[in-house]
Amino acid sequence: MIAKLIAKRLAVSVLILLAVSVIVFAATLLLPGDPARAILGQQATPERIAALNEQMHLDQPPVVRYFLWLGGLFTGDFGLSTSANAPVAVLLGERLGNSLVLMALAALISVPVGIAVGIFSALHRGRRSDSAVTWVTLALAALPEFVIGIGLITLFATSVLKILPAVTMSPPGQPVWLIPSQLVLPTLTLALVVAPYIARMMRATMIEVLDSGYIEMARLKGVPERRVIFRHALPHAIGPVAQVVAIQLAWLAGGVVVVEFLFRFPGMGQALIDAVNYRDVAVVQAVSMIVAAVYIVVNLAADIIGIMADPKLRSAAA
Amino acid sequence: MTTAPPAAPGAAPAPGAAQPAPAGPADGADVVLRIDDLRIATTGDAEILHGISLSLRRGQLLGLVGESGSGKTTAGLACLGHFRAGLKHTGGSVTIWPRGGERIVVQELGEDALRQLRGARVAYIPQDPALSLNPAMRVGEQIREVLDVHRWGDSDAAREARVAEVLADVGLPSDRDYRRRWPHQLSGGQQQRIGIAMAFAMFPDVLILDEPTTGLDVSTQAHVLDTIRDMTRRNDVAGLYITHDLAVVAELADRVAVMLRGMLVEEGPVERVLHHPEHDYTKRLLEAVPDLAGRKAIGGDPYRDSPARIADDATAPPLLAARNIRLSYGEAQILDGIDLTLEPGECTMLLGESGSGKTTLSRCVAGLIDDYTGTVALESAQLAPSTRKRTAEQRSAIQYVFQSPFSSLNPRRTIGESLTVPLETSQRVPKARRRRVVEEALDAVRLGRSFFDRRPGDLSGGERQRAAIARALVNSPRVLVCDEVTSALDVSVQASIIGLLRRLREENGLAMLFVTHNITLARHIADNLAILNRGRIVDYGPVDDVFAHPTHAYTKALLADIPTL
Amino acid sequence: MPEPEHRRRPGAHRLSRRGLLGSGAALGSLGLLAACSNGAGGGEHFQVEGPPRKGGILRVGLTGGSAADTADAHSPVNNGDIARTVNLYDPLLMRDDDYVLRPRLATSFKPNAAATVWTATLRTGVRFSDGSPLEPEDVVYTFKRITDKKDPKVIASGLTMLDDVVKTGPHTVEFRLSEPNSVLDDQIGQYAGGIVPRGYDPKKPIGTGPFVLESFAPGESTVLKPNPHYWGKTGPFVDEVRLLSFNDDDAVINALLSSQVDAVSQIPLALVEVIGSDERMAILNSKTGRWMPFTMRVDRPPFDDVRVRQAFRLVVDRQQMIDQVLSGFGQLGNDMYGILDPAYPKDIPQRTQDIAKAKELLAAAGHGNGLKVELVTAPIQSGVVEAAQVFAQQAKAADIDVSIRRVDSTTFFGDDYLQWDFAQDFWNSRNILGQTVAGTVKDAPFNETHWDNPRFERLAAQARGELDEAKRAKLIRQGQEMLFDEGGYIIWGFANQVDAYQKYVAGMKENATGIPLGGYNFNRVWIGEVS
Amino acid sequence: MSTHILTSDPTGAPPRTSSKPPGVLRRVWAQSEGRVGIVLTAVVVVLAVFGPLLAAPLTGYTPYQFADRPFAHSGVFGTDNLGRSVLARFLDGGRLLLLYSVLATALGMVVGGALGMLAAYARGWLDSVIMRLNDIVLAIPQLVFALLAITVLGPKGWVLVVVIGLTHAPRIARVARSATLRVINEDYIRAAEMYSVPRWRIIGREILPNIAGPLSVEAGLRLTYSIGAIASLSFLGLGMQPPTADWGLMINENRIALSVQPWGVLLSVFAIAVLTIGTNLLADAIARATAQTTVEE
Repeated sequence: MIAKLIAKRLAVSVLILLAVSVIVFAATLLLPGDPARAILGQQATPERIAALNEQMHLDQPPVVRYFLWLGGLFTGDFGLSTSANAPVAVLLGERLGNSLVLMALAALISVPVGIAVGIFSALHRGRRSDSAVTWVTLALAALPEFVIGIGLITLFATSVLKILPAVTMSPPGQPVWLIPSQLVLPTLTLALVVAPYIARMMRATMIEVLDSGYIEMARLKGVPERRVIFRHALPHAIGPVAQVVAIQLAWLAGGVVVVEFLFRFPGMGQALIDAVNYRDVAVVQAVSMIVAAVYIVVNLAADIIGIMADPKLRSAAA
Repeated sequence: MTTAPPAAPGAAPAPGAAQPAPAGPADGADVVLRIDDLRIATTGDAEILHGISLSLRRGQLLGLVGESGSGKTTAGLACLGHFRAGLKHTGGSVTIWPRGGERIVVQELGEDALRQLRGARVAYIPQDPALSLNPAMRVGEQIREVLDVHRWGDSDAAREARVAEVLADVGLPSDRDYRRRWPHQLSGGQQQRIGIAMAFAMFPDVLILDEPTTGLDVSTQAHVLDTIRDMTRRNDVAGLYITHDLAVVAELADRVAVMLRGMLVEEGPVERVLHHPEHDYTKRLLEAVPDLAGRKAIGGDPYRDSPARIADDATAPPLLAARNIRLSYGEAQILDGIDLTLEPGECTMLLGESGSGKTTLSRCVAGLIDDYTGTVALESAQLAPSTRKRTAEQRSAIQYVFQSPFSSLNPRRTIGESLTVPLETSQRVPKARRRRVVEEALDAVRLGRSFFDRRPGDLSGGERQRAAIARALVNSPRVLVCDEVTSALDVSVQASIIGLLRRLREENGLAMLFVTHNITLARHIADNLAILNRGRIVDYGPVDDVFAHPTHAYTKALLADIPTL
Repeated sequence: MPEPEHRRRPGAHRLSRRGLLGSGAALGSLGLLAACSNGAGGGEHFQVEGPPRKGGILRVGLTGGSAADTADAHSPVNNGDIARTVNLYDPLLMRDDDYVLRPRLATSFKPNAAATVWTATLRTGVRFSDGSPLEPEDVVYTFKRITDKKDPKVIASGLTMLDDVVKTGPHTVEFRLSEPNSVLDDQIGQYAGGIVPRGYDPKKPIGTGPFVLESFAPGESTVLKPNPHYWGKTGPFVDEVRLLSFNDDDAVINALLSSQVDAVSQIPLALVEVIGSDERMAILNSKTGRWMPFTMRVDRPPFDDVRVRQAFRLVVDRQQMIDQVLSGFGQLGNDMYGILDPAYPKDIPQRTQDIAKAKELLAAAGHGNGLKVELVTAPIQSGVVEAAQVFAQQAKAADIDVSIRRVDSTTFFGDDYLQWDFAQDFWNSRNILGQTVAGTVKDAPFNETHWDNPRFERLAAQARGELDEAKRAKLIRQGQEMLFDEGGYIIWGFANQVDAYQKYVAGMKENATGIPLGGYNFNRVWIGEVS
Repeated sequence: MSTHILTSDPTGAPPRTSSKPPGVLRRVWAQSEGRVGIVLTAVVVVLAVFGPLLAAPLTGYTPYQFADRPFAHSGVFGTDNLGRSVLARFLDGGRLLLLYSVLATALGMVVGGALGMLAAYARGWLDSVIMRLNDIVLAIPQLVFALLAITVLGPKGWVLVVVIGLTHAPRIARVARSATLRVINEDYIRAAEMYSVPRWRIIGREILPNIAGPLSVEAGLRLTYSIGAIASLSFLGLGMQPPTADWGLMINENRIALSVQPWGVLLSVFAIAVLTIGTNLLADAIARATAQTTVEE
């Protein structure tokens, strides 16, 4: 049954991704500008446009083009970037790596911190430390990422302390992480955006769990408080927290755009903005699909974790 | 006993000990726990326990009875030194004399000592086992945990053996497979027995049982009660049995204490209190408890049979007739060929446990569920399954009253607005007169017109249920379907609602389908009794006939298991 | 797919002349500025006088690079492409720091009397970087490649009258024209007109420039090494030049301030003073002929009425434009282009703001109750969108309601490019006739104002056929006067090129061509020693 | 983020009169979060609404006039990238942001709320269709959607409102749906069904008032995000367009000189921060105030 459940979720995910691919493809069709003309520039003679259109299957009806494109996706062929004159995969490869490093670092910091702060807050419910956490997380959760980023830049790079670089310098050809100091502020910005949500969700979940009958029962059995929290309460928070972590990770995939723009970070987000500006349709499509895929995969992972964490579903499999 | 009881810090002269002890082991060597003038208040300083004093004796069960909000659970939890969020201890003490140990004053214990007390010396059996067992832990482990945290025995094997033993004691399989089950894989009765096993695992001195059988079916309840009685005797513990059900107390307890709004109004041996109550409240309470024999006159006048019994004129179609009603969801056959008739002015009790299909059936009749097969006919007219497809007249003729008065009225709208809704859709009365009709209905349910502009939040449960009944009355129905209308209410409120329904029947000649799980109400309201079991009617006939000659094993067991005063 | 070098981002070809100034990206933030200006090294002094010192590596930070970067001699698009072209190749002629055409691979370039045939005499003893000698056939090949009908290169638009290029002797080449052109020297004296050997392969570029291509990673870095066969007398002095491509101004300035690079091209004008106040840094401020005009289509209402055009020109406070948009780094414009051209009529009185007159003209044109126009702008060059805003504000005084429509660069250079009624553009230093051919004759490839005036046309043709400089200047002046009176351009100023470099870098000179860092002439640059 | 994160723990029994709507405001004000939230929001709203009137009198310059060279330090907060008074532009820069955010939120609430309630009420295939569509829209990254829409349609006010509103709609629909599901099994809904009350009236009269709590929390949250999203788009250069004075755009225009002339950025950052914190605190306070008022147990 558990396998069936997961299989079903997987199937739904694939369907959603397919639907997203249709929408993304259709949306990019609407972008003003003619790809062949864009590629050829002034050399756009009718014959050359026709030839290129044929090569790029632009003479085919959109439906056929969609399936050709979709087929390409499955084989890892994201098409050709019109502005970079290279396969999208080559163009995005390094940038995707940079973005992933940034996101992974942010997740690595925000998830444990968020969970720890949430638990701490729930355990100190109603006390001053809890209300302090509540205020701080509420405030941070409200702030747009660029506001947090500029705040950090002002604090650590330009005005108060001048200890960290405000922008990514990325000497050409070098991976960004070779200068770790330039990762600090972008990572911190993302972490500060994400962690409050995780903390708040963790707190809310823990409080709900701590209010439940079985926690009261465990305490009335004389179970030590540590064990109450870690053995009785925490397992029940896994599912909901996995959900919110998934949402936040998915957000990272999209939210990284603004942060990359702010810190001039050579990642996928920058590539997306450039691609939209240059009408580089293949890149826009690829980035959209990557972000959507990340969203779907992390949500799927959260669902699976939720299913695995639920003994009712888990035992039903046995 | 292998564990020493926790060293009581209160052994040294302490505030609790300094007071003149009103009673102690000296008075009766068998007193195990004594509550002295216990006071508990909310953190907002509203006192909710006004000085309770009680003693528990070894091998005896004390029934602590009271209606909801009387503070009985709060008092019970105080025996474990536990106060729920928003409550605090403001005075008095709980003292425990464990076997072979020093006296313990619960209020003087530190966090650690308290923890060692709980589950070991004082055990707690909660009301709802489904909520109190950790759904993410195997049941064996949950019992084992008690032994683990209190360091029982000297080896894992010994503890495992004890788990098996105590499981066997409560009548559950003790094999490894069973211990490895998850709570959701157990029935409600089994879950509660796990709770009992957990409580007895450490051979406690005191047992606090907080409505442990509420929510269980009559027969399951009987089994669990047997187990509790047996275990209490066998282990020679002192028990505090918290309940609202006087009949259970009569069956189980040695002594009974009655609570009212945070005060103890009466305490004494069961026999004396239940049969010769001294306090007015106890008397009223006892009067409100329905009895199977129907000798009492709960909610006012004794029940008189309605003029119309099961029709002997077979030619005239019955007022309401359900024929061969079947309904299944997937594999589950919820209703399996139900035939039921109702004559004008007649009341039929549809009795069944949770899951028997009784609510489903009553909703089929009311048109709230429309995917059944079979027919529902009002007089000669066959009714459309869905209420929306029925005519306004048909809709008006059958009115349905919901179980929970807390849910059946829109909290955002005034009583008057909610009660006008049926009139709006039936168009029976012109707009200008609607308020008057609603006010009359409010009068009829003895609420009064002043309730027209109030909201459900301002009303008590009983008042809300009256308002809900009034809503059913505004269209002058011919059949009233009452779905467990009293089960969410305290026994005294239940009595008044029963009284009201009875009067309404007499005044308006209403026919009634009274759906309930409580067989003791039968003789107080119904002419006929239909016993529903797993989607089938297993016994059907005049109440007296069914009581006197139950045909189905289920009915027989039901009648045998029902606790009585 | 077509061969890779043909694929370009939208409008690539048109962008080429814009490439000088790097990408059209908006200005970035100056994050590290304050942080690094306090850094170490500020107090050191360097020996940058006296004879050039050999050795060292010059690291140059550039913006605007992309995966489409090229080392093709004839297709430079962006800043980095130009730096590569200038240092790998030589044209026949090239403008020097003072914007004077100087011989490079041609020792002379002379027209016949009718200006229909130009003869180039090639420098002797010049070798390509592969050691082969420069021969007339290479020049013929080069211009065939440039003017290839199927794939015309950047400067081809100025060479439409070029019929044939033929070898006429061991060191001479004739350029035969279909119509007179007295300024062909200006057309071929461009960095994008570098001479390449026969069989040139842009993937393995061979040229006569001071440097050879050691390695090239598009969008990332370029390494140049001295050309062992270099014919020139100056340099190169450094052992290596590295062109490093940064994402944006921010990153490149931070790289400069943290000494990751030695020189950067084009710094935001608003920050010149701040960067200049860092004692480690030197500023290279070059007056150029670069202009960012407003373009009014003279064939479309309301600008088809000359009075409206005149009114619009009169509402502009040119000094304020230069102050607000260029932070003061610029020269006043007088609605005529080609300020560096010797023939530029400097004596025509400077037009100044005159709101009353503007209102009068508008009223006369039937817009007495004010006028509402849409100005299309795009971040095609830093300062363009800003200029639009300043203009909109200034025009308010004359009851002209300018609504600014900002589009992105791609849209701007898209199908509607050159068709906008009222828009902006930018051009680099050009001589007047060259600019005229490019933008203000009927069939000019970039006739954005749709200027179509028979008399002007005649004047331009005459000037192109006139070899006498004085006479030509007179014709040019007449044409310029027409533009001054009736033209569709509002030319409010000429922007300076401002670069920055570390003070230990020697040999940087102000250069009027608008090509950054002293025209990218890295052969004369050397690294000074700590003194 | 869904509501329940911000919903505070339901401790303590609700007061008996809690069903009366006016109580909500009072209970919001009774919390320190609510008070601070109301005050912060009010301060910025007042600034945004009346600031434009004050700009010229206070600074001597309109938001579009040139006061000095770019990034000069003259005046209280110096000049911006074009030499205009930062203070004047700051005072003028909040109105559109606020207006568009409110409109976008309203649009999202109407569309999302209607879809969510409809899905929960209709159940069955309509529910499945609506929620699957929801999932699909949710999987399309918000910013990508905004980028594409703005590129296709241009950075006009209504485009911003529609794009932000529509990207909020699926999230609001989820909240509305789950809130509706929580009340849909209440017997008063069944009672209305039984009395054959028209379905639209059941949604409007029985369901809507009873999910007003979660919906108003969601509205507060979405307003917070709308402000952030529109400011972010302006910050990216895709939202408000020059020469408009707008906080997000000011950050975009002036951040180049953050270390030299920080006010052009910091004033706007500060105002946006105060506003979003204010609305978020308010949303949280509403959550606490309405957490217990749905249906009493």
